[in-house]
Amino acid sequence: MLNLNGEKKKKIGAWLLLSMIGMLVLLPFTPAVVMAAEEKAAEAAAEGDAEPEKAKDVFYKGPGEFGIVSGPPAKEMVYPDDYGSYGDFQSRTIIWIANQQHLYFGSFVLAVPMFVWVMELIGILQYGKDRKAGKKFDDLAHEMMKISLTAYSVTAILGGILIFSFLALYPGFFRYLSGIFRPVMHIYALLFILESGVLYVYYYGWDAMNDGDGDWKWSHLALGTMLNAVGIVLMVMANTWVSFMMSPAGVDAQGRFLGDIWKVMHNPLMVPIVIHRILGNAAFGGGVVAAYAAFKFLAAKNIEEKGHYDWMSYIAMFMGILALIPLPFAGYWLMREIYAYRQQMGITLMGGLLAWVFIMQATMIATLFITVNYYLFQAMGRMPGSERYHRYFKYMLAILVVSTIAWLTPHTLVMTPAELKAMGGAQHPVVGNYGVMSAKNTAINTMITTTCVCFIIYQRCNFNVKVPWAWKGNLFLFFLVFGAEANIVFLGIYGYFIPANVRIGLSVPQVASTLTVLFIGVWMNVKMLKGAESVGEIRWGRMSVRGAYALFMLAVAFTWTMAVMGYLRSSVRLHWHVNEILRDNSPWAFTNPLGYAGNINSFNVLLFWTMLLFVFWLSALAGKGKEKVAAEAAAEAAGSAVPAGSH
Amino acid sequence: MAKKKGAGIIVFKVALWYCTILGIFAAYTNWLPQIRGDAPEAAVAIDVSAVTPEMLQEMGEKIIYGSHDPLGVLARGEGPIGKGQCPLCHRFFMEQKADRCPNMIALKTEPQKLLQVSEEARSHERVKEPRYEEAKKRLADGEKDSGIVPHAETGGQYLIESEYCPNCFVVEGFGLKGTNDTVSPMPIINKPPIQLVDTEIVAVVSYLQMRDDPSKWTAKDDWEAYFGEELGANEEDAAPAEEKPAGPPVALGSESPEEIVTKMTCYACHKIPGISVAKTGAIGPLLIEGTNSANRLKSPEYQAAVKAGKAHATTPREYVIESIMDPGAFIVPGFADDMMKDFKHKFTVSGLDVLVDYLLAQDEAAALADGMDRLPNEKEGPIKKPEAKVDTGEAVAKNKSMSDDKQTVKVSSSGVIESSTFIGLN
Amino acid sequence: MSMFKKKTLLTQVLVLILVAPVLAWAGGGGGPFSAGTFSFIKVGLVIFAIFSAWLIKDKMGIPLPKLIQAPLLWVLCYINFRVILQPPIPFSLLAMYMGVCTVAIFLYCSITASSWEEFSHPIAVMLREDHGTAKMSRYATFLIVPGLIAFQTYNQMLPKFGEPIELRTVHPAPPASINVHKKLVTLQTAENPFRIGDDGNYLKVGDESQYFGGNSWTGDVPKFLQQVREGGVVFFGTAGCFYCHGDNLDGKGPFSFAFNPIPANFADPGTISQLQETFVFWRVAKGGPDLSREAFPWASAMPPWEKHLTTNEIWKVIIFEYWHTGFFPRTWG
Amino acid sequence: MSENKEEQKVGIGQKIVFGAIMAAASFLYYVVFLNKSLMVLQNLAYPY
Repeated sequence: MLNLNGEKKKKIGAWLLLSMIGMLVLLPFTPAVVMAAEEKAAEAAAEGDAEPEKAKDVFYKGPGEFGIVSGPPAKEMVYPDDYGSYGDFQSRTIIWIANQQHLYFGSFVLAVPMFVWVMELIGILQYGKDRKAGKKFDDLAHEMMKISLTAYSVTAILGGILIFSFLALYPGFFRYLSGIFRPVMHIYALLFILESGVLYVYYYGWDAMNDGDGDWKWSHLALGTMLNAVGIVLMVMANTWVSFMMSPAGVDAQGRFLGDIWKVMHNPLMVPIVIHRILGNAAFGGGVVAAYAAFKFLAAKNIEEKGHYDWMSYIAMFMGILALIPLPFAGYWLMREIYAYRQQMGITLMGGLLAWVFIMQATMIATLFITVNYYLFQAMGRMPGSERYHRYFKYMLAILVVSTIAWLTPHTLVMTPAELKAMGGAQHPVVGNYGVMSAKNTAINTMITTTCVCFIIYQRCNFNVKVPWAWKGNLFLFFLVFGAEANIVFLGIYGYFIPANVRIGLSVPQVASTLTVLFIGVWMNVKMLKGAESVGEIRWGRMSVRGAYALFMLAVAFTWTMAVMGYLRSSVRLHWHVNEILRDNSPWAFTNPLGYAGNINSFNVLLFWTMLLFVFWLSALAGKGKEKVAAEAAAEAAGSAVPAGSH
Repeated sequence: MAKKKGAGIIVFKVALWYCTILGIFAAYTNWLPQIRGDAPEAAVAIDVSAVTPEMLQEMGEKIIYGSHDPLGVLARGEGPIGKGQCPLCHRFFMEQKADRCPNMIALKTEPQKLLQVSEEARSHERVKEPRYEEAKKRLADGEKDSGIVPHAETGGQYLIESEYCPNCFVVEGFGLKGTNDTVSPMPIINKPPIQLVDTEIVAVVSYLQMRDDPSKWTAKDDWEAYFGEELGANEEDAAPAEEKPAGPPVALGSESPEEIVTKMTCYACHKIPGISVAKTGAIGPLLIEGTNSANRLKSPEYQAAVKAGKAHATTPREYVIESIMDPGAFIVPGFADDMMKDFKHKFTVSGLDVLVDYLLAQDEAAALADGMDRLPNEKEGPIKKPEAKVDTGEAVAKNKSMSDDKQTVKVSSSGVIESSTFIGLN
Repeated sequence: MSMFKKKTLLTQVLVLILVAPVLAWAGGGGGPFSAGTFSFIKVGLVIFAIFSAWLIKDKMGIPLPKLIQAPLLWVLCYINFRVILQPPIPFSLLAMYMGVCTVAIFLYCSITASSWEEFSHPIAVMLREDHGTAKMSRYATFLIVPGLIAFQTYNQMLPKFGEPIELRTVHPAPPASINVHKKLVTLQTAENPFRIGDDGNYLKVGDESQYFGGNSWTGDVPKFLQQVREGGVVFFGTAGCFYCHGDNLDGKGPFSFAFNPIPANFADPGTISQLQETFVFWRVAKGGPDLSREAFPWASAMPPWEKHLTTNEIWKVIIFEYWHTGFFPRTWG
Repeated sequence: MSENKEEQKVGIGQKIVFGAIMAAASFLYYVVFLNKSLMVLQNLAYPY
């Protein structure tokens, strides 16, 4: 293929290619620049003729924030003229399913390149030290990319289906929204083409550009960077539509576009939603890849293959969890921004109509954490030396279960009159204590702390600590964890004795205690493991079947949580298409009850995984011939030492 | 375990596992309490001339709480939150937990002390606060979101203003953090998301005013004084007027006093100068309120009723309104508490205005011109002196037949009814 | 080995002692030491269970396989939530807790390879092996399990006459005013005419605490206690409230068990202490028949006492009830 | 958590002293530093 000999030539070629692609990236923006100039000219011309009508922005409220009206007002939607339907079926449910599927695949295709990028980078860095390990990471990245490639076309197809269902079912709404976003629509389309181009070059150039840790490999990584950059820009643009629907800006109270598309895109909730979604995508992608690897692990014919997929599933799971941990904080931030934008909206979420959804969310998060711990317990089964810690597992499990029970106890109990009579009142004197926020914060922080401890044990379980101050370190860790937990419980109990406004503030030191354990604890542990003596290598491929099933559980929980939170985010608009601008006048303007949402979510998740199975099957077909090679490589890799940096 | 198994059986197993998990999740969501959030009905403009203050109050209650039994809703552990969403932030009952905005509690706990003052009472104080003057100065160019310049003069106008322009005056300590109480957390009520129409806002204010004392109602006048236009005038996209509901007749503002008197059958008991059908009524006092109302207000009997907390009127106009809306508040000496109590359901705001204006315009001269005179049992005595004495016991006719629609009023030479049959009451 | 085991036990007991106050607090719903001995009995039971498990398993050498541990644990959890946790929790909550416990016990049994082996091996043997015991237990299982399912199905199909789940309003909104003995009582503003202090003036709510615990039966007692005494006469004599509401005003009178809902327990901080005196007055005077719509379908068997008592007697008995239970009426101040 | 054989050399007294120091340090860190400062940052009273 590329037969460029000589270091210099290689370098020049690599940089040339890179700069060319860099130019390509800028290409989609040229029409925008041209158009902006045109618009300015048109404005100037208009000014000459007559005073253009000015109107006030709904969100940007500085003294000079008047925009020139440059779009029609939001038409009042009329049923059935502006809506379509297929018989008695809820149109919005069709849109819901189409959206959710597109989003799942979209998230997956955007998340996988992020992983692949990290994996490839680790591979290149490792290559210099340990060729085998480097190749192992590189192969992993390559395999992940292969899955993503098939999923990419499915995403495009689903996007098409989504647009067609919008046109068929919500033509009025779609016309309005596309009218607002007209200035950037073509950029979006062009970026999509660019994304495809970069993706194909990136994937098909993988082997050709693979020279270990040479310049071609770095160029390839740069392509990966670009792929991610384009992907994120694409996601941000798609997100602006959604956040505009929640918190419109850049239009006036009648919904007329005020000429500044940046204000429309940079609406109040755009940044927190984007951050939340990037993290969510990463966690979700980790979950999906872990499930894929777990499936391959189960289906593997020999121990080498098993070892490879065991290792892959661990890495993917770990990356997913890494993204999951900051996710609640991004969620807090989003929630705060929502409160700042419209208090109304925040209250609807937390205390009003949608409050029960948060009970469901609590269930999902409890499931996630218990599953992660259980997986780690199972994963330790393949690590020699972990037997020392087996007897602690049951206590950790007990703590998790007690926390779960406290967290799941609802404040409002469902009961029959006879039960009410037996209980002597609407609140139970004992269990009632667990229905309040104080107990719930304590429970979740305890769960995260326990997970941290579990991970610390996982890190060290096949090593004997050799540093001379090991006993001090151990005592330090003990007091760190014990102190944090004591503090969390103390703050939880203390919360019962103080007024509500102070109690809300207690959650901050509680979370801070948890984070202390997470960061200082893991850091201390890593320090202590320096120069530690290994008890035995990790026996990849020897993980129990239950661990694989735990990974499936994790993946389903991720997908389901995404679905339920999507329902929440979308429902908070209540009866508005575009919040406070475009009212939903269709017969489906109501907010569906949680049970209905649960059914649709389960259906969506099932549909997604069925389609994903098809995707996996396709990629397996494509790779049939190469499988042998891959298996050999995996065999090689499984036999080799796995660097400590991998976990 | 799964060493020698084909991919097919593994796919099947994994699929089974997926379905189990998803089934459990879905079942759990279905098991949790189900709440369906219905879209609020689009605002329907109401023909103000066809609404009574009572109806406005009820409408206001419904807008605020979404129910006519907010305490019941509260006791069920739910939030009584209507379209206006007020109770999310304002506290209307002690049982409620809302402290984001000033509370609206109108309860007196101890007779000696007024611990909780109603919003109605407080509103009058607010416009007098020096901070209100400051706000006026600060916002002389109009508040930036609503464009309104604060200019409320009465408590009622203040209440109206705060709905259209929450930033015009922020109660001390309730502003957004860091704005030094110049920015209110409250949304502008006539704009999305709440988007009440003018009449609905008047209804909410009506509810606040009438909550502890129905005679404090001034909402409509306040609105009209504040905006300097007629309520409902600019709601051109008002829904077509609802079909006239079947039920008791309602006095409308478009009708003449004569028509109202006929419709409400006032003439069965009262004589009213200038009304052709009302020349014979002899159960209630002669309605020359231009003369009577002022006298009655001053009378010791009325003052006693005020002290007893039954009557509340301070002006002749209020007195007349009170006498129609709440006939039991004060009984003219010499008469029995016989007047029907349901007029408050039968008058529209403007219909009442028409009748009250007319009654206040009548005085002794008008009565004389029409050849009418007071009944013998009226304390003031006849306008024309001297007059025949009449047995008061007979004057108070008790004979009320509930079934007959016709009235056969026979009048004796001395003006005493011998038998009278009232229009059927429903 | 035994040294090691002892150490384990010692740690367990130590941890329990440390955790005991927290557990007691969580279990008793009050301060750690004021919650009474009940919580300590519970903690003691837990210690005893662990101790006896250790005794049986490690000291006496009787193996306790996971297959037996699992149902045992499940039953213990069930006993804990169904019997030990008092008052009984509603079924919905019990189902949730037991669901979590079931999952947790399964996770516990499968937490390590060895424990999973220990748990699943007997089952596998039973399903696979072809010798006597395995066969017998297999047949037994295949008889018992479908039998249980059939029984459960039968139970579900049986027509039930249980009460429907209703979120009943225990304290419905009172009317604005009521008419008692031809006198209008405005519930918002009315006050108890017998709430009179030593100086003959109205006694502010809260100030009556000075009379709490006083003996109202001696000759020379303050005015307030005299009213209490007369209220007591109404409670135990004239009206006989105690038949239902109990000698200790705890809703456990001799007739109480005949009623659904049970008579109000005045000693519970959730009843009269949450209500205005006038609310109580309304309930006493008008009884169940005057309850508003939302209080149904769970009406009250309380008779309208205005037909048997004078207004004054009603006010006095209310004074007595608050005095006896030591609660203050709710005020809006 | 102590599985290291070398640890046996460390005397129990030494351990107790270090443990006490660590306990005090963790108390100071969590209660005095973390709780107090974070509550103060939020303008909330935190009475002990």
